[in-house]
Amino acid sequence: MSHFLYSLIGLAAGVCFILALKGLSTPKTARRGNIIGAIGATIATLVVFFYAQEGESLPLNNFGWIIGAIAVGVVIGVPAARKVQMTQMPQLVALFNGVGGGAAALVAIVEYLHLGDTANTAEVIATVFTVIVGCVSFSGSIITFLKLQELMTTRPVVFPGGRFVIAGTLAATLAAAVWVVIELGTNPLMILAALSLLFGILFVLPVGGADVPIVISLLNAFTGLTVAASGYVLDSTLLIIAGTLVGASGTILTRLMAEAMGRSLFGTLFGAFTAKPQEASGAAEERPVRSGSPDDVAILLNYARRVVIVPGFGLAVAQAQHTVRELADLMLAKGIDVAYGIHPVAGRMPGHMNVLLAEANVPYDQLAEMDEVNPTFGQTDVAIVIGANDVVNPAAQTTPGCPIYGMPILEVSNAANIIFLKRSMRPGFAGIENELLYDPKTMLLFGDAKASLTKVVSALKNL
Amino acid sequence: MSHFLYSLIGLAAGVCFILALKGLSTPKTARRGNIIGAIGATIATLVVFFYAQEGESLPLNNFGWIIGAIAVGVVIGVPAARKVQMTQMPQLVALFNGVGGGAAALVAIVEYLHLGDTANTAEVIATVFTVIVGCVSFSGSIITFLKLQELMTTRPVVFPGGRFVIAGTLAATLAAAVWVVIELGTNPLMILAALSLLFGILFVLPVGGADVPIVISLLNAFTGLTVAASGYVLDSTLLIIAGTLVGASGTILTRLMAEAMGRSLFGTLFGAFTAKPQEASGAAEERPVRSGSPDDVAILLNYARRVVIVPGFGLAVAQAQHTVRELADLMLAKGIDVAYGIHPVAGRMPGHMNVLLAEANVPYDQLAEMDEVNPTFGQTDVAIVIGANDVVNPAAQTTPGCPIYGMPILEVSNAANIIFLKRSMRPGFAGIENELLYDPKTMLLFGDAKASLTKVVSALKNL
Amino acid sequence: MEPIAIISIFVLAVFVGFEVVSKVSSTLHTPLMSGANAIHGVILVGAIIVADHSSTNLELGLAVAAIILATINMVGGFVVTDRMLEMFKPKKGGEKK
Amino acid sequence: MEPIAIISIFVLAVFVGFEVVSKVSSTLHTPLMSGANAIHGVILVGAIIVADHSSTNLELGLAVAAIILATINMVGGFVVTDRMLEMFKPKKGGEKK
Ligand SMILES: NC(=O)c1ccc[n+]([C@@H]2O[C@H](COP(=O)([O-])OP(=O)(O)OC[C@H]3O[C@@H](n4cnc5c(N)ncnc54)[C@H](OP(=O)(O)O)[C@@H]3O)[C@@H](O)[C@H]2O)c1
Ligand SMILES: NC(=O)c1ccc[n+]([C@@H]2O[C@H](COP(=O)([O-])OP(=O)(O)OC[C@H]3O[C@@H](n4cnc5c(N)ncnc54)[C@H](OP(=O)(O)O)[C@@H]3O)[C@@H](O)[C@H]2O)c1
Repeated sequence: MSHFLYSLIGLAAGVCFILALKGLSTPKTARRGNIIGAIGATIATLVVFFYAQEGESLPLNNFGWIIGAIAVGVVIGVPAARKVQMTQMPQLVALFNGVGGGAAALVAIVEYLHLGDTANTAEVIATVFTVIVGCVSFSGSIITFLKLQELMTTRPVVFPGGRFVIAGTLAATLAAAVWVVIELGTNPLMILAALSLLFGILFVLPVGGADVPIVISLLNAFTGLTVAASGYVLDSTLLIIAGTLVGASGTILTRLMAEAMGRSLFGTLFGAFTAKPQEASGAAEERPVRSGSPDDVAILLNYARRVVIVPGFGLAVAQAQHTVRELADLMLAKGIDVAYGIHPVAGRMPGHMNVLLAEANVPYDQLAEMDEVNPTFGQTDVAIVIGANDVVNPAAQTTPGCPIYGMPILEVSNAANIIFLKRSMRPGFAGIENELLYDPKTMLLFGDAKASLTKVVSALKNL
Repeated sequence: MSHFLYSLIGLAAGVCFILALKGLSTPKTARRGNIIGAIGATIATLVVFFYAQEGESLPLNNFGWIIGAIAVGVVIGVPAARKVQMTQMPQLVALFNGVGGGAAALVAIVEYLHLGDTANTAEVIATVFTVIVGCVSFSGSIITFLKLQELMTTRPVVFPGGRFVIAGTLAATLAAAVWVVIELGTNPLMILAALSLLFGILFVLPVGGADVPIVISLLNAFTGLTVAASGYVLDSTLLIIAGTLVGASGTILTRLMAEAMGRSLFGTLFGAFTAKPQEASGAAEERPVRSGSPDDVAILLNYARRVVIVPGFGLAVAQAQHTVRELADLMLAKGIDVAYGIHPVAGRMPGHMNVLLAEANVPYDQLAEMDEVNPTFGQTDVAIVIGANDVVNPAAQTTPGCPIYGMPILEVSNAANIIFLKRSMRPGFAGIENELLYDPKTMLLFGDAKASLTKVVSALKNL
Repeated sequence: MEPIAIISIFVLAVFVGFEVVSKVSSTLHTPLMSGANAIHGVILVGAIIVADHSSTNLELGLAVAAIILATINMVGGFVVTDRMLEMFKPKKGGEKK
Repeated sequence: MEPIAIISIFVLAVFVGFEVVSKVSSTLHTPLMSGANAIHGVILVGAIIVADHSSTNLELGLAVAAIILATINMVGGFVVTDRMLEMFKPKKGGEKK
């Protein structure tokens, strides 16, 4: 196959990726788009086996190893993708992103070893970039995975002098990068890789659990750029296009996400260093709250005409999505008008609630976006807030300077009654008191969301 | 200046053009976008003077001629652009597009003469493409200009055997193209250019006046592609990017326009050949219509609470936009609620009405898009249709098979009274009878729109 | 430039053009058309380059004609678009006619 | 490929990426993220190329590791995105849980 034809097929694969992203922008075309992307990736992979580089012949060297490695990858990747629970999606995306970054770094290292002294400076710089960013993406993603899977604390990990250690590591990494560019050689490169891995860890450690999705998205964009850089070194238009696409779309997504949370990207990444330590807020106050029993909740629901369910992070934690569906169906059977109010950043990942509720087979027409549902709270008898907190916190509108100030919220306070299902009086991720919990029209049902919901369902059945 | 820097600046200019198109997509950013585009074009032009090609030195050869020619272009272009009336915009765009196409063809011809036998086949093919399309664009645009300026008939020009003449010319053009590619040489190229010019004329002649804007948009896209092809021959990334951008966006615009008119592109271009000759429709019928005097109209308006003005093609012809504004102001002063209902293809060019009314300083908030205004006709006392016809013709909804079937219309028939200002009972561009003219609640005020409006205004003042 | 690079640039520019223009409101179709029209006036750059190349009088004559036409297209296009867009600027009350 | 070609491709691809993704509804942010993630799995192509180049055991070992990782990224990414999107298909009544 000529180099031209080979590149042309690569370009076609790149176009498939563009179409994939285009398709993914609306639910109607999303699945088809993803399949087009997968076809593009398949074609791109197959065609490599039919193209011999100058002075070489087919089949590829190490053909057996290559096929074997792909087989291993498939055997690991497919079951992981098939079995993962939807609540664990952020972790899985983090992990996949990490291995992608790792792969890019490895490719750059091997190509560097292979080129030896024949590499020109631009290629070396691209290699160094790929190694740094790929390694950061790899180790950073592993840490985000550990946090999200709760194999380690989800709190920001800050230790005394932490910021100096991070700055030091960064400086050392950059120094190593310069060293590689000037001196060349395998050892400097390995040291650079090690430093980058370390920096990735240190960089993600201070980020709080709920900010982690933003970091994943950012690392995703970074990995895209490393792929583009590899494309430069390997002279592959496809890799350049695909990598840049991911880089650009990842950047936009990261920004959209940060905006929807009313936060700046900088604050997300370095907030732990600049924030004043949050006092265990409100605990000292001990104001009275109205807590209720599952039966109280069931009665309230039973006599409502319209109920809006507001699911949040805690619903995902409790994996209560199926039980919520059960409750909604029961209310619908009783002739109660039920809608879900979905906040764009409820859950652990943007749009996560939509995925979770889609999994629980909640019909489309019951899901309402924030802008749709907000004007209807005035006609709502009961708003039942399940494992959500920040996304309904009026402080976002009333308390300038609080961490979520300016974030649009679901205005449940306009409903006649509010029910909160949560385990304690602890605040949500943003760590700020929610006045709504003390509102006279609020009833609290303490306990794990799934357990509480199960009780409410059976109470409601018996009414 | 190095070739790399030169190309990089060209790329920056290309980015300016992208930003220009992006900006032009919403009124808020449109003007800034256009200015960015102009800056990009200026930079791109200036930088050519500072880049010497290999083996040459600065200043450019023929420097004086170049500067002089630019000066001439400015002296012709700027006053034309400044003085043109907004109603003549389609003509001007056609003319500008034509000269652009002509320039591209000339550039290709000169480069061909210059390269002589050193041109490779791909370059020759690109040259041939540019010459053909550039010449078609040039002569076709001139014809559209003549039609729009009414220097020739706006009716489709069809002569017996016309389609065979066109097909023959096309075949000859293609044959000449093959000849140029195989034989090379100046004479074949000149013959090719001549044939292409002829084809451009024959291609546009059968298109009806009102379809001409679609043809202009199409030729605009074509010219873009010739610029891209020149970019290939001249090794200029900027020309490739700019030309392709225009080609792609022109194609989309052409499609949007054809869609808004409920027509297929094919039907627009070749409709004159396939259409059955339209009988001078309805003239034979002589059904009764209710025609009124300016005083009748003024009285109707005087006692209305809500009036919707529907301007169309005829308003542009009569240049009555300022008089319309006067009428609207007068009604507003009398406490009447006035809105303009703007159909997307009213006028001679898509969005033309918006430009015309913007020129007459009609405030934004009185302009309503079709989708906005349609639901309000039920509460409208008088719909006053000024030089419009097809865009309010209910046949688009009721008569399958008629040329405008499926085109969305302004549903003035829901208003309590309808007034038509037109000169005769002749149908609109689509050539089909408008039942609405015979509706009992319709009143017709015959005469030139501007004259009629002036009379209505003075009648209304005297009430 | 290599053919594959040119094709890639072409394909990507097609996508950019499609994406950027496909969601435009019909209000601005006329200025958009004349704005896009102005952009292809950069063929002026090409015309200048070939005028520099020109060695015969025929070549130079044609190149000079090309420069004139391209300048009219480019300068006129941007000016007329600006004129139109100026009228679209938000006006309060629209008092002074 | 020439640097200017690469830069042009890069710049245009940035615009395509921005334009395509910037108007996405937040409903699909999760699948979009995992879909974009899957796309950068095409680094697999690069991994295969360097595995072909590899002359030492070290190189081959690293390349094989890269292939495994890239395959997990690519195949897993597309599969999991498809799984998510399957759930978004319009369902009437949503009867069978
Ligand atoms: N979606 C995204 O893309 C994204 C990304 C990054 C960050 N964020 C942030 O995440 C937050 C999301 O808001 P949110 O309202 O969904 O969550 P939230 O404000 O963090 O509140 C979650 C609530 O769920 C409760 N909860 C936790 N586990 C529970 C369980 N097993 N059963 C019952 N309740 C449980 C917690 O209270 P108890 O501990 O008292 O039970 C907590 O109040 C926002 O601040 C947002 O900015 C979102
Ligand atoms: N805007 C675009 O982009 C575009 C592009 C291409 C085609 N078109 C087509 O153009 C048509 C536009 O619809 P339209 O309703 O605006 O126009 P129309 O259907 O062509 O009707 C124009 C009416 O204006 C009247 N008229 C002409 N000159 C007049 C004058 N001086 N004073 C008073 N009345 C005058 C004519 O009737 P009399 O002769 O009896 O006076 C005619 O009925 C549609 O069919 C559309 O598809 C539009």
